[in-house]
Amino acid sequence: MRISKGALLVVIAFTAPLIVELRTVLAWVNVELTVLESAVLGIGLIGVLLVWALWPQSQNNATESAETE
Amino acid sequence: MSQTADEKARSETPEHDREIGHDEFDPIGTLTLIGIYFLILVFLWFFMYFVEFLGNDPTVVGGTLVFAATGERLR
Amino acid sequence: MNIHTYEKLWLVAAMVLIVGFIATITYGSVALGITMVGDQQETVEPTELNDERFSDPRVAQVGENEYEAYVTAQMFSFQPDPIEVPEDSEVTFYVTSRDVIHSFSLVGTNVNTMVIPGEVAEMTVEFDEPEEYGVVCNEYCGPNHHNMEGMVHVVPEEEFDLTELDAEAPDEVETGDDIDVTATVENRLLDPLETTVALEIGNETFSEDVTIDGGETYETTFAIDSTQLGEGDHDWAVTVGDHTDSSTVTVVDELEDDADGETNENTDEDADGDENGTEDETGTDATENDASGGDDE
Amino acid sequence: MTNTYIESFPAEAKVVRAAFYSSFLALAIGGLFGIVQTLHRTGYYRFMDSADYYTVLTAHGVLLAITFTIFFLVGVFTWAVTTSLDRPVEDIRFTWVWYGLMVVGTVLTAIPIFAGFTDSEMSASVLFTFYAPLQGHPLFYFGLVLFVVGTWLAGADWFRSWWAWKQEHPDERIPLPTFMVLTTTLMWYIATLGVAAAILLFLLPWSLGLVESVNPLLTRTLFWFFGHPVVYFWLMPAYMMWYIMLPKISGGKLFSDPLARVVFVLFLILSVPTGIHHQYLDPGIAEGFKFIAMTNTMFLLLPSLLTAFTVVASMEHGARQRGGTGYLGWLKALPWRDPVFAGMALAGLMFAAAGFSGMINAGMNINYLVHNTFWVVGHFHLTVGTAVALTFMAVTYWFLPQVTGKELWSRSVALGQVVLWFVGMTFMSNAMHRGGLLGIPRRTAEPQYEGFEFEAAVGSVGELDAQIALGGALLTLSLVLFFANVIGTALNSRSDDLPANEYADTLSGPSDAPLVLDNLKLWTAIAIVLVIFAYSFPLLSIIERGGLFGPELTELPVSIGPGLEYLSTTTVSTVTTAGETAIAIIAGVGS
Repeated sequence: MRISKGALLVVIAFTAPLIVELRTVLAWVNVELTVLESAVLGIGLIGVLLVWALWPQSQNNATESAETE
Repeated sequence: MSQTADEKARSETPEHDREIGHDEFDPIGTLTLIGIYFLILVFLWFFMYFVEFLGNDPTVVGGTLVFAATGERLR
Repeated sequence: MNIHTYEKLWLVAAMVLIVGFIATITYGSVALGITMVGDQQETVEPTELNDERFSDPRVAQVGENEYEAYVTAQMFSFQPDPIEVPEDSEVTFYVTSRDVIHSFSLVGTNVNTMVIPGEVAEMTVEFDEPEEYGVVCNEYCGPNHHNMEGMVHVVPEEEFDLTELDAEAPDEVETGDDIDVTATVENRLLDPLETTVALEIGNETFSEDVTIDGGETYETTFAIDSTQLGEGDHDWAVTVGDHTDSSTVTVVDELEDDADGETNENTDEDADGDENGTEDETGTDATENDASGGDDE
Repeated sequence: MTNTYIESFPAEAKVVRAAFYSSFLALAIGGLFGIVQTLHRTGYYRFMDSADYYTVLTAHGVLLAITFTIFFLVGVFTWAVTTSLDRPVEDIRFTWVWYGLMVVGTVLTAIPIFAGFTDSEMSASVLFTFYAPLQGHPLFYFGLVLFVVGTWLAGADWFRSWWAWKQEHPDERIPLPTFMVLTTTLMWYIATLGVAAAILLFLLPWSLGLVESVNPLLTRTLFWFFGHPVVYFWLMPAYMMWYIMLPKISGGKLFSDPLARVVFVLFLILSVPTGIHHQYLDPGIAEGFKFIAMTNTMFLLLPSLLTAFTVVASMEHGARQRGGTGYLGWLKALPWRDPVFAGMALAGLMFAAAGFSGMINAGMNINYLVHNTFWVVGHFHLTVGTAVALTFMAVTYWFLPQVTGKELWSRSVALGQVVLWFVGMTFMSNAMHRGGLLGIPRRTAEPQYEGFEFEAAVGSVGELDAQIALGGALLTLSLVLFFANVIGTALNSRSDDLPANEYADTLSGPSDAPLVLDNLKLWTAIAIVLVIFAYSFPLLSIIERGGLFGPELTELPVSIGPGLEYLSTTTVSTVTTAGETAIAIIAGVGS
């Protein structure tokens, strides 16, 4: 776990407005997404977040961060 | 979310790592965050006024303020 | 009182933001001429809107490409509906309410005002292209609020006129008498109107070419021999440009001596939507008055 | 040995608890009506007549915007005054009197509103704004008056505590929470003069048939004299929580006590002379007056923007004390698992977004774009519906143990609840804002028209409806979880292991604040002068134009039923049957 469960939940919640409005922003650059596509995109994004959060940190990285502390 | 060295894994943060007094506390993080907010506000304001609002023609025109400023009704 | 440098910085930024907002709005008002609905208009009596503007809500021409639209809002409709104006015109709306607070809002535009009984909202608007705008009431005004809607039609120059047509004829005539069909044509434009007044009755058509000056009313009567039509019901229609007024006349052998005020009028279905609203209002009033008068006698 | 509020102030804890429960009851009914409206408006499920929608809407508005918020507020303020002055109220009987008055006022107001669902001749489907000539039953106005009088007495109670405290501590600075309570109360006193005048001088006599008519623009202006500051009345307890609870829960201290005082003083002097910005599109008010109202409103952004900095800096202080580092990395060190923190932080974030849509609303001519559209509904569901409501729900998780002495039923459910509210509101209010830009009106049962359609640039109106319905469903689920937690906690047994009743320390304390900040008389005087500047000329002009009692009008009680026939004053029998319902409700609240 890179972040606490609570923080993860909140981060996932933060993606909601991004996903909702991403479609509008993309429409300005003429990328039209359907509802389904943006939903899939959203689920994908959340999946990436979960993987990022749950992936065990490499030993190297952990020591590095320990040093900077 | 960027991967910087000081972003470290902490599933459980201890209540108090240290005591930070008034003089040693520089809220640089707050400044960063609120600076971003400021930029968003400025961008959105211009977007709302000049794109959404003025692009939403027709608009009510030809009024007293203009009359006072220019002496004639704008056409 | 010590304030952190960063917070001072933010204080300055916040002030810049606020002043910037006010400056933008002022720019819109002064440079772009965007005007707020204000207090330019005198107050009116909402329950008796009988001044020349609101007794007959309509569009009037006041100058070249300049029009005024007198609009009333009441539960749960707007008058006139639709409001028809030409393209490339400057239209000043005068909107008031007969009962509660409404709004008059052109969907998809910045034309939007509250409509408050006793007050007249004045808004000057420039219309370019022909377009149809929906009008909503966006202030809650009663249980049917959601059904209150209207239209503003911005029509091509050549399709636009401000002709008012009213044709009248008796309901019944006796064989042998003339049927007098009287057509009243009002040209509410400033320019003269060249047109043809045509009456169609039975299989026959009578017509007259006329030129009506701006703001003038022209009245003409067609006298038709009822014998030629024969006994029975005959539909008639008077046409001027796109406007039609029609009804039915019955030719009878002998006229019964009974003037029934109520059946006399309003059998005509108005084909012209433009007139529908105003006609209805005044028409019903008139019949009600007639009816009550008859009761008294 | 814990040191909870209920142990320190057992009698006060009872009142605070009663106020909270009353507030939650209003939240439950109002929330239920919320989902009913959502489904009706979006067309997903319509089980009632569209005319009844407006009765539902009236109840939703009054119960949530007035009852829920203000009952919670009086609870929090009573807690704040007693805790920060460390003294009980002067006379607990008086405290119960104002609480009782507020309950009776609410019930009397609710009776005619709910009668709108029945065949009774009584009704008050006039919405939260009760614009004349729509006319509610006299009981509706009378109840509102009683409710407001109850809040006035509550204010007197807090002032009384402060005066008594001052006798014993003549040279001390007013503790920050009490300072916040007092400035907010003063603002409320000034603001409610408008609605009191509107109701007592015009609407109530008119609904009783004592005067012939009213001036609709005048009563409307008086309503907004009150209607804008009431927004700050809801918001101030939330601000208080952000200032005095959030830093502590973040593990830090309040960044600046003096600036917090400045903020509350600014709210006291600037909240009231801004109401005309709700009337930018009203005929009968000169453009100049509207411009003045706009300038005041824009400067009212200042205290909110200052709050944003101070509150975030206090959170950052906490995060850094907990080991957070970096420009933004410190955000990870915040206690996101704590529902009290997460709820308030998310509420604050939503308020930042609401701030933006509020800036648009405050702009004078840009108001043509959004006035009375769905945008406005989106805006206040972010402010009162999230910044305030979510903060209240989050601090409830801290307050409930304090006033009941019982441990919170479930912290995980609580965390899920606040996050769910955030997500639900994101969907709902986002779609509302966008719908508003398409011109979709607010306050309508069926935003579908025969002659035209709303055109969306991206997506479609149907998708917006779907977002709103989804958001509404999530919000309802969130409410269910909230009530489960409240009830679960109430059923818990007493616990000895609860946090003490404390609020945040300050980094820069009250001694840094200039003494003049505590001069309440001065600020009140300035506030009154500003109100006179902003309002006397518009009011005089309105009266001069339309007369004090306005033109001849047809009263229009909005009877919800087949017709719109004029229904005059109601019979005694309906009052008594409704009265029985009222007693049942009071009994329910009191228990």
